[in-house]
Amino acid sequence: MLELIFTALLVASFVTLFVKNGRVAAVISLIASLLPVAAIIDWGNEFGLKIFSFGLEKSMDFPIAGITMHFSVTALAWFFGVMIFFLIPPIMLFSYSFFEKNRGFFPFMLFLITAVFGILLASDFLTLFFFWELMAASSFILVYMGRDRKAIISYLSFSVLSAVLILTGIALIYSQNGTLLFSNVAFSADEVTVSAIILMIAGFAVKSALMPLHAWAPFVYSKADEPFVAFLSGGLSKMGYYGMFLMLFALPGAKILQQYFDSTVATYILALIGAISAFIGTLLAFMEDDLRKLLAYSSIAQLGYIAVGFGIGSSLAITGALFQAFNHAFFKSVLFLAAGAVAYRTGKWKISELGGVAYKMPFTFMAALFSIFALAAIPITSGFAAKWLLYEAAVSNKYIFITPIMLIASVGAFLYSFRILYGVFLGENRHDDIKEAPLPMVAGMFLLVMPLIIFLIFPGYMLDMMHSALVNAGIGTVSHTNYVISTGMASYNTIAVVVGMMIAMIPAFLIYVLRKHRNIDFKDNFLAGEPYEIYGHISMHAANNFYKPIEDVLMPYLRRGATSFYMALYNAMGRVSKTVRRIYTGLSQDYAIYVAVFLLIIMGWLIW
Amino acid sequence: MVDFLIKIAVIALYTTIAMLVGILFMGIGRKIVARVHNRVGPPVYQGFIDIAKLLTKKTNISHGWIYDLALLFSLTGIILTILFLPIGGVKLLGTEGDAFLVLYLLAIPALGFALGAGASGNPNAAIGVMRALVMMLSYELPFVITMIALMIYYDTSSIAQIVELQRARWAIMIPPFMLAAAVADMALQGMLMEAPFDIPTAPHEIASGPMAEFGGKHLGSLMLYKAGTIVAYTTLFVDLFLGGGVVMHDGSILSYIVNFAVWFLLILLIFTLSLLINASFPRFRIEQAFKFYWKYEALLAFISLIWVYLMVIS
Amino acid sequence: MVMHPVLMIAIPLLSAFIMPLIKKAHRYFAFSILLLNTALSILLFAKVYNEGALYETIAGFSPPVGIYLAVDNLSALLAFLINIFATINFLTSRQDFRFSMLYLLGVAGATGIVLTGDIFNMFVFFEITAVASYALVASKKDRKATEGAIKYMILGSVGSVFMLVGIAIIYSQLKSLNLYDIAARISSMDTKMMWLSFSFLLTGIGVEAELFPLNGWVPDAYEGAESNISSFLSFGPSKASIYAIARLLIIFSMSRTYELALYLGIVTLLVGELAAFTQKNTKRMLAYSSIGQMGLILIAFSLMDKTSYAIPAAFFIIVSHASAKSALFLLSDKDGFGDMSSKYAGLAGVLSLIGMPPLAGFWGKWYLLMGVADEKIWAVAAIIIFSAVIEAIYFARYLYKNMEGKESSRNSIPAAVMVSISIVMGILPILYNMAGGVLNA
Amino acid sequence: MMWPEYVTVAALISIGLYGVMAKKNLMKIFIAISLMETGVNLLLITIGYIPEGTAPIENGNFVKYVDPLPQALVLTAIVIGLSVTALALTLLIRYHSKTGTLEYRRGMKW
Amino acid sequence: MRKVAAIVIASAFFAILLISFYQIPQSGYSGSEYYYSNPITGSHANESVPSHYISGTKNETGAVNAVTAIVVEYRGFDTLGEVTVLFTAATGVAFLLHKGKGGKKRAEANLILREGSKLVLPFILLAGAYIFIHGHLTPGGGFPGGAVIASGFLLMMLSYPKFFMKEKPVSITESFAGITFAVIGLLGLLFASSFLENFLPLGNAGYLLSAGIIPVIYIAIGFKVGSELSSIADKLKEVQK
Repeated sequence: MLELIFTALLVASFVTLFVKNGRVAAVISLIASLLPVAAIIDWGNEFGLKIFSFGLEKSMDFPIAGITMHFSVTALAWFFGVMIFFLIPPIMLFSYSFFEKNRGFFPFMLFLITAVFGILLASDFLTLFFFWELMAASSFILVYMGRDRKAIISYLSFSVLSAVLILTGIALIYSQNGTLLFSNVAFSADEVTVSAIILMIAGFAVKSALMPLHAWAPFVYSKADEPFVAFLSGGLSKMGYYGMFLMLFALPGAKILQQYFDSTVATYILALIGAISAFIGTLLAFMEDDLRKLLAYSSIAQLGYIAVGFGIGSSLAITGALFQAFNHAFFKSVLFLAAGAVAYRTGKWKISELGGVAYKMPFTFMAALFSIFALAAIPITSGFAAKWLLYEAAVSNKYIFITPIMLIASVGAFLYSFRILYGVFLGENRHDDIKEAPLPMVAGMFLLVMPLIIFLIFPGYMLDMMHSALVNAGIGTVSHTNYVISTGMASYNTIAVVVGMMIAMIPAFLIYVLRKHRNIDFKDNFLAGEPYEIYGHISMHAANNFYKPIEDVLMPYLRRGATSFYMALYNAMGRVSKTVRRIYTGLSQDYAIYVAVFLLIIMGWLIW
Repeated sequence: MVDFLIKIAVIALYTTIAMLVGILFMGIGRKIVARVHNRVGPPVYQGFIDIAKLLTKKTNISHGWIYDLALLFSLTGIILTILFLPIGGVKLLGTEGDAFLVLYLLAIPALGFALGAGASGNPNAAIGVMRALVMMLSYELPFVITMIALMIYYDTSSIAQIVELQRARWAIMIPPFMLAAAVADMALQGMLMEAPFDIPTAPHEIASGPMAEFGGKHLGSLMLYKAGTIVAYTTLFVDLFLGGGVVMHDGSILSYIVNFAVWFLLILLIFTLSLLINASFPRFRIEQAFKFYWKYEALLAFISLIWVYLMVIS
Repeated sequence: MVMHPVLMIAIPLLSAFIMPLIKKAHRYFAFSILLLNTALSILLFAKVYNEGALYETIAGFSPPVGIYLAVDNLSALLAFLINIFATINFLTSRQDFRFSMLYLLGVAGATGIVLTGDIFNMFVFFEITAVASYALVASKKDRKATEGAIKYMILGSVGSVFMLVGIAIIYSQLKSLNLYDIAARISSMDTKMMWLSFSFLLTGIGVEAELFPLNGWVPDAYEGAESNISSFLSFGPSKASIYAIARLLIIFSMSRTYELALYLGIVTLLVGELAAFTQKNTKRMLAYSSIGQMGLILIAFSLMDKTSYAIPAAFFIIVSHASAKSALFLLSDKDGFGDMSSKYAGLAGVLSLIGMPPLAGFWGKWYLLMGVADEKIWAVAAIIIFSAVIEAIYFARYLYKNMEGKESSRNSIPAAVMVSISIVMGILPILYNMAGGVLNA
Repeated sequence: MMWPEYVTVAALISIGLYGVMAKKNLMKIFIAISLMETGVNLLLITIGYIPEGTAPIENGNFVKYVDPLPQALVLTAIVIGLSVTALALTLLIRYHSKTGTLEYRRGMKW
Repeated sequence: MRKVAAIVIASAFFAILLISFYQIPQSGYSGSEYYYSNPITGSHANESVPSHYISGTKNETGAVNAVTAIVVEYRGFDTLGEVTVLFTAATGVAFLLHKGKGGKKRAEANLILREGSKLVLPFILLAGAYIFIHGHLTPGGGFPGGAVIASGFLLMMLSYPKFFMKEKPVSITESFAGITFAVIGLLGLLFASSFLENFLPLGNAGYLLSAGIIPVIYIAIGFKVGSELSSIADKLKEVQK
């Protein structure tokens, strides 16, 4: 039954490979992408999402001759599956009208889904790594279609880096334990295991764009097709954290690290890295003019919080981290899709060139607005609950460096949120000729907004969903009801907030309705009734270099970043390679000399 | 059910009082500044007059529903914030949320305000909003650090809890928190947009920035929002450092009145302080303000934080 | 059934002799012969896999006296690989009948190197392959091709002389030329002479096997030759000779030889990858990268005595390199992937070389790092990681450069087929078991 | 130990090697290579030789034969060397017709 | 600079080679340390390989010339390869050189040379034929014989500038010779047990019609070498301008 899902996905991907028409391919892949969703829903009966069941088996051993691949679904995998697979059908719906022609997005997307499904189900390292590489390969091909030099080079090299790091880690673990099954692997606090854990976490961190290893993200996010980028940022980046969770808590690597260094220094460093990437990512985000790059940096920032949660490692923190991961999966996908929809209509990416789109594309704007609220963690959006948990955890552990950084980073989130809202959607109306995005796109975006609304008032449901995962990993859960989360330090009651908001809204509402008003075009008002044509040449839109002053202050410090470091490394390697190639002088005499000298040398080395 | 209604009533009462106090403070503020400038200045009740006039204006113009969001969000947000702050030791919803919640609630009106300003399509408004947000980024850092210092010291993040724990002595009595309070006060200066930090609404540069396009009921609600912010921020400061002005702990009617009076005096004190600074300083440029907060303020705040941390762990 | 490995050598030679008589249909004739050879190699492998290592005496004299062929799993597999790739590659030949003759002879020689069990016989087959390759490289009839061929020829001749010296020294000590006889009695040899002969032989074979200081000819010959000839070089002679080096290592199975091979492999890997890193000319870049891959294979072989992962690792790297790199060479006659099949070939080839599943390169990487971790040689692991990243970077650049293709390469279909072989090998890790207990001297 | 032969062998090989390493003219380089090959052939013969041995051809009365195997090998080696030389000459003719010289020009590099 | 380095390296080489050759023993080949072991059975023989050749040639192959026996029988596979190398080289030469127009005018050789060469050509060919036919009895064999034949044709080329080998007969000859060799090998596989194995009666050693397939193969080799060498010479002659 499980094989059937895999085969169905693969078959679908091969079918779509030969379908030229994008619509047909979209329909096929939409149907195919519902299969894993069905599987997730079915497994939900065990892990806390009871909808219906058709009795899908939980585990499978798939022997390819010589090697057996072990699959079994765990609570953790299930939770990440909910997070990831529910993204895909809306994205497919979106791409139904995004791609007129099938340029290869659909087949490799389905391939990618297969790979992710395999990763989540894998219960031994070989299977995990096999599907991990499959994921890397197919996502690389999707990036390759973006046809951008930097994106291609950086993505491939970083994928390979992560792959090799992970593989080395796996090999070390294997050499220690002699088994690859998660269930049989038993860590011991020796330097081999510890280095294995660190290597693998570094490898996973690449995929989840943690700060020193994030350099590929801006290029890739800004050049590939939006639906894919939405999935890349929303879904694939979580796979890295799945791996980290696996290493740190499911196979208790965190304990091992703690024993080995007999302090929490290693995990503390992870948390610090997460906080720093949240901070720097935010700063870079609100100085960015390319909408997609902005979203890319904001992804880096938002993903940083998850790392902080894992680094802190208390039940609060991990709950918050998983919650944050879930939210990010959805709102960031919506934002990327909205960007795609805007570009689909206007064909522009630069924020300074856009403006006033909201008047023409109100539904897109609403979807974007809501997910921006979630992104900026405005209270009663589910985004706030996640961040709140993280702050509570950080403060209760007295992390005096990390907490302020996190908080200020999330304040910075307001800045780029407003940048998006004003620069793209509000302000001067520059696009009179466009109309609302096609229905499938809007539908896709609103489907993705739904979960955010659901967990807005009842964060407790979310905590229930991750309950068994946390318990299996031996981490306590946070005490909560459906709408009250209470920690040792304080409690957060969504109902109270909602009721309070109702009350607080009364006067504003009264003022709003009691006094009539009429709508006029802003030009009349601002220009005091003068004809607009006179001022037609001046821009009413102040979106260009929006944060110039603060940019002038900060840029000198941010210029020497990781990316420039990698560029320097790249150039240095280039020089080295040029010098190395000098060996091949093109003179056979020199080559003969090499031969003779080599012979003499190895003779000497062997004999004496 | 009944006590629920009672609670609703108390909430309504306190918010109304708070808003009135805020409007009053606006007048007081203008009076004090005028006196310092050796002018006569408007009467103390000027604020009431302005708001009443604006709200009763016949001609209200709007730029569409996003523009109206400013009205709704700002007023709603600020009232909601006040609900979560203990006023004179009375916790309306104070136990249901904590300092982080308050921080984020304070962002709601700002964001709604910004939305409206953006929708108004006035470049000055956009610039003003930009400055406001940058100011926010600037002053939040030191303020947050001091708040974390308090949280670590009292090992709670709930403001109500912090107020409770200051029964014995106010936080400001404790050496590190003197420093912290000083820092927080400067942050407060920024929050209240008083000089030298009145950059976002710099009337002579950018035509009072975000509010450039507003008029009628929108502007009125924004003034209400301004009044609310004065109360909210000063109250936050008082709750954090001055024990919320709680002096009597027996649940008698008298204690409520006394505490309320003390609270009123304290926030008046804080507000006056910031007004005096405002009246006697020129305006910073935005990047100067940013540097000021992120260099010196943040440094001092951090010193106090480490100090507290050492106190706690020892 | 009677399966004689010698047929795989004799039939191509015979058909090469016949070729001048049937100039008309030479291409079909040669192609059918190659197909027949492939079929034979499959049968041979089946036989060996079922019945264990196979020894065939020639001229009916017991081995040390006469020559004999010794076929084990790995050599059968390699023979299969060489022949099938030769078959596919031959589809792209467009020259006259002499080209087909030389091609057949070259393939026969490479097969002979893999199959034979006699060191002098191996030398002779080396010469057949080498001479055929010189002629083939020069077949492009322009200055670059000639120059590359001449360099190849000079180094190759020097190498063969050294190899002969090594053989002579061994013979002077043991009075025997049979590989396994030598391996059995190597201990009775004076150690100094043993090292001397080893170093001479290593140098001689190393020239063909593209080891680092000996591979000066590689970039020029690969650049000068026709694209299908570069492809032939990269799956034929080089693979056969790296296998010969592996046999050499087993014969002189001393820890120092393995150590030396490890160092050689590392140096070759680093030099190759670094040299490829900034190379603009596609064919040169591919040539340098093949040097790197040979180093990787040698590293794998040099772990033979320590871990059982070494041989599968080497085998899968050989498969991936032979298929993917040859395909890329085939595509390199035009820059740019024009049509679908060349796109597929290029992408899949690069992914295989980088080691992505479900391609053969993945298993190579997997087993190699497993073996390295077994031995806990961190330096090697670090170097492999480093080189993998370098490789990824320049292959990404290669892909980007070839993204926009106006006209499509003539060889795209054969290239696609070659890469598909890598995929097939990749999704059959059963070959791990096959290549498992291989190469027992 | 037969000094003259071995010294000759060593000399031939080293001189040939010197030629390959030092000479500019391709013709000379290939001459040097065939020098080396000659040296190796001599080496093989010398290895096979034993003092006062005769050619290994059976004729009734038994005498001490030299080792026949190296001679067979030398036969092969000679032919191989010959064929390589022939091909080399061909390439040189081609090179000369392309560049008009046999002096080694540095063409492809790096 | 290069020369100095080359001299240094070469002399170092010289030294190394001398040192290594110093170790080579000259105690003949029949010492017990040379006793070989059969890799297939693993059994240890009590003779060395060369002494086996010396003692076994006559009754195993029926030839008296041990070298010939080794070249054609014991290590016949090498010889096949060797012939193939030569064939490859000839093919390569023909493949790489376009057929030129007879080269530049050269002076006619003088009368004596022309007539003389015409006169001695048959005898040269005869001598070559003799050499490779008696390969299993006397020193010599296919390769020397072929070389002699080729030298005859070379003589003709020298004396007659116009003289050139017809391509077709030459290539047919060498093909047939090669085919003969390979086919005999395969016949051995067919009639006897293994490739190149003798399947003809040995006859009694010392006579012309003896030693099974050796003379046949040697004749084939002789034709092959002769035709190939002369064709190579022919090609090289025609191209030069």
